[in-house]
Amino acid sequence: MITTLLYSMTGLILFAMGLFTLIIHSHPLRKILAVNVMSTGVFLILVAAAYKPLGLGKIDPVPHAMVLTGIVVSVSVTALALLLACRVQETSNLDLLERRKQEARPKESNQ
Amino acid sequence: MRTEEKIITRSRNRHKRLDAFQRILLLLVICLTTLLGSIIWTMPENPPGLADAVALMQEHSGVKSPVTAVLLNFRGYDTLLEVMVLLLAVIGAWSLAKAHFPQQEREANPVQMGVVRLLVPLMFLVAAYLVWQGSHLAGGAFQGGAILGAAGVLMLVTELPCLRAIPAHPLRIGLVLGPLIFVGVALFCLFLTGDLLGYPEETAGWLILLIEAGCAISIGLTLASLFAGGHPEDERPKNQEQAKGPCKGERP
Amino acid sequence: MDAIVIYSILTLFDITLVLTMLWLAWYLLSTEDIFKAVVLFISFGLLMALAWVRMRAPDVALAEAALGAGLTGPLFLSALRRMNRTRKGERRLDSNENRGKDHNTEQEQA
Amino acid sequence: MTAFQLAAPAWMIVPIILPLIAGLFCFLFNRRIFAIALTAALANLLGVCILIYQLLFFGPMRCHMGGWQTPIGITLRTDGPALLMLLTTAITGLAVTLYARGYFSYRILNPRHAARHQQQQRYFWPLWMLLLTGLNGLFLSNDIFNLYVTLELIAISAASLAALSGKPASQLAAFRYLLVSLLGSLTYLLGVVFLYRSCGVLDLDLLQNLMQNAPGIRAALALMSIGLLLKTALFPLHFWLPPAHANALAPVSVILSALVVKGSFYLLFRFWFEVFTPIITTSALNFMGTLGAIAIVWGAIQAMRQPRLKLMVAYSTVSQLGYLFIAFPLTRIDGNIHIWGIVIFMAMAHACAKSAMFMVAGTVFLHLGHDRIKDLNGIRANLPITVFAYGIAGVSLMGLPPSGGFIAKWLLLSSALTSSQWWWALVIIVGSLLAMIYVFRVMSHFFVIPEDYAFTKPTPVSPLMEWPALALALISLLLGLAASWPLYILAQGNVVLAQIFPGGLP
Repeated sequence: MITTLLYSMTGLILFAMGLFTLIIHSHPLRKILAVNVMSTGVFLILVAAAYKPLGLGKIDPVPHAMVLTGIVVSVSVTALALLLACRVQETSNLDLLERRKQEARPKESNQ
Repeated sequence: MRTEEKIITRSRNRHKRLDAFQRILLLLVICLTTLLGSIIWTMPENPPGLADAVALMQEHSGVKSPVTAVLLNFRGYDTLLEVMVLLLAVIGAWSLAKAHFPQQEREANPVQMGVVRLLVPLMFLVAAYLVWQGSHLAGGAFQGGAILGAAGVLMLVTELPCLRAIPAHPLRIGLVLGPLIFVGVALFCLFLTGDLLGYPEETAGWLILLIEAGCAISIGLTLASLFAGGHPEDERPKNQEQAKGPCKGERP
Repeated sequence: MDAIVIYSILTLFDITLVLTMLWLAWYLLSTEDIFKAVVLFISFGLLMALAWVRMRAPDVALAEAALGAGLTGPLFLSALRRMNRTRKGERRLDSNENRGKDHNTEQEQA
Repeated sequence: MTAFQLAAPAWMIVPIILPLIAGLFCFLFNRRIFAIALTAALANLLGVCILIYQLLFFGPMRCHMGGWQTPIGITLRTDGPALLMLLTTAITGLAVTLYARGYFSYRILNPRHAARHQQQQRYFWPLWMLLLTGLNGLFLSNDIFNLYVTLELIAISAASLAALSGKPASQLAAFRYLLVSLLGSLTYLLGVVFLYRSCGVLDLDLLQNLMQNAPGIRAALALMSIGLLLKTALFPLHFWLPPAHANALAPVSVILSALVVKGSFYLLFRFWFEVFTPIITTSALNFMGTLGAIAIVWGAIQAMRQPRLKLMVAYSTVSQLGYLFIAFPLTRIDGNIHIWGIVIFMAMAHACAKSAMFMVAGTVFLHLGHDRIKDLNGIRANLPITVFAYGIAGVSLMGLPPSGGFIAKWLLLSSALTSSQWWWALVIIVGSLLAMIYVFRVMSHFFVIPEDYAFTKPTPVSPLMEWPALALALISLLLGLAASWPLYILAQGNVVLAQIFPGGLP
């Protein structure tokens, strides 16, 4: 059972590392990377629990199905989050530019 | 922009030293990990599971691979909702921005074109094979769909001119094809057996294959659309041509 | 005897794999360069696929290999490129070359 | 055709599958989207009514998806609390559907941004229908992993909806909202993993039987609770809520504030008071109560200080969510009698009143082009129905009789006093007073007409924007008069309540 334990602990450490990075770093891409690492950690714990060495009984397929579901969900969420991060940057840059323009000619600005 | 710039430079030149908040956080995270780790350590050696229950019902599921049986038969409802999650991601992405294509036509790199010509048909074949073998070995709709999606990404990276002109409506049909087939089969089963997704035992294998094929196509398109990063060019309200309001995401 | 040898080789493999994964994860999460982090993330995904194979989960391994390396990586890379392009575009806009074109900032109702 | 008898459990899938199909069609078609969505919302309400009828005449039910029994299959189930939440969702959802129609058509009339507004409307409908699917699935599901999938469904659609307005502030808020939701889902999933390793099953009924005080299960409960608290925005974890709710489009704010936070709260509450009850300690309950109390006061103070109407309403959500948590410590001594009644009442009243408030805020914003509270003077002259709706919804938020909010707070107060925990009663009263201040602060601006006020010709606001708000406000007001009816539904199949009131509630 050393294998299960080893991989479970790895998953846990990955989760913790992702959590720490998610909170302290400000760059959006790094935050998304951190979430991905976290989710990988969770999946690893789940699959490690189902592991049985060859010849020592059946492998539980339910966690595998759950992880498969989870991976696909995490990819789609990652894609959406990345797009949103890009939009945040694009719109906020343009917004700042617009605001500076308005500051430059305050008389004409009308909310 | 100054503040943005500052934030960026600050994150660039981040020193290795941590400030007080980060230290406390680090301590907390380490404590949490240790606690959870010790709990995992003390857990029973052979965790209980559903392996036997699944094995018992395997022969009634219509497929030989246990993972596919769980995914599309025993817990098919989960998978139905999950296919909807994928579709939702595309709807969300389309609502955010327009797909990015370079303005001027670019002559495709011959090497790239060669790679695409060689690889894309091969990937289609592999995807079809993965969907087919999903009933008895590793593979299935998600893996096949992922390969299809990768093929789509390859074509998008090459910036094939034909991709620019893909009309929105057929693309939308392709995106909802898998979910529609899934829901259709589920309701069909409801009529036949009185249970949502309660396949009749003798046709279960074929129905699952049908769902998998449809979902693989939709998942492939979904992933490629997500990579394209926005809605297609002509996704614009029909009767408002005179109001040439710029679409969001349009950039000079 | 044979079983013990195989067992210890496997355990050795496990430990190497796990340590590499942890090191990679730490490196990709702490490196300054985002591009490097993304590339490391792709290789991390490939190692994960190896780990899934080791856990006797071939379905998951296939999905991880195709999605993790084939899709998540390019997604991150294209997002990174788009962000860098925005920053450049902003500079261009800043020098008032394209004043007429920044139309999607008009204040909107609600 | 066993599936179509009225007693068949297969009716349970109607509130899930109908919005799902409607969402697909809304995405597929270009025209008649509103007709599809409205049909789905109406049919959803009808389906929920059938389920309530079933509950009253045949008792709580289980529906096994695909015909597979519990250890390997997924089970849906109906009971009193779930159905009341479904009913609230269906009624609020119908009103939001109508309101959104009026809102978008009004905005499309403005020729300057017609294309953009049309595009927003184009994507609003499929996202909203799929969000409804997720919510209904959450209330009905009886399987912890399936609940994770519904949580993801809700998270993605809610974040996309929050980003729909396209303004920079809303995009940033939506990004943060998405990340927080993801973090919450992942923490929840880690809890599921611990639970599956300890118990080996995913069904809530089976888990309830296997419940024991093992470290793995305690860790699972803690992780799942943290994940759900993050999504419910209880006090220290509420930082993401006000920007996300206040910067979204008005119909979206309604959905997020009235329905989405209730979903994760309902789940949390069900875990604590149904599944994991044997291992819950009094100190944990007190901890939740304390956080709730801080949330009440803090949210109300923040709401009083906000310069904008929508931000005020958003902070009021933070405050009102606190009342749901203050119910936690009152249960042990009270023997679980009132608790479901209190919480469901509070959730229903808040959902109706808060949606009315956000609708009012949206209408005012469209009408004036801003929602700065100090410049709202005299709006009563132009939007009388809307202002009336605001007043009634405010009554419910303050907890004055005969509103639903009053009944919930009265139940809370009485259990606090009978269990001699007077300090919670104090918090409830202080919270109500603070709510009174922030509601009246806006109201005074509505009614005071300054002397030099120029009466402009009122721009016609679609009746679809005014009447749904009024209807919801009236429902939240009349909920107090019809209080026995929801409590009667709640008593069905609830063993404790059924013993206390054998013939239904007086």
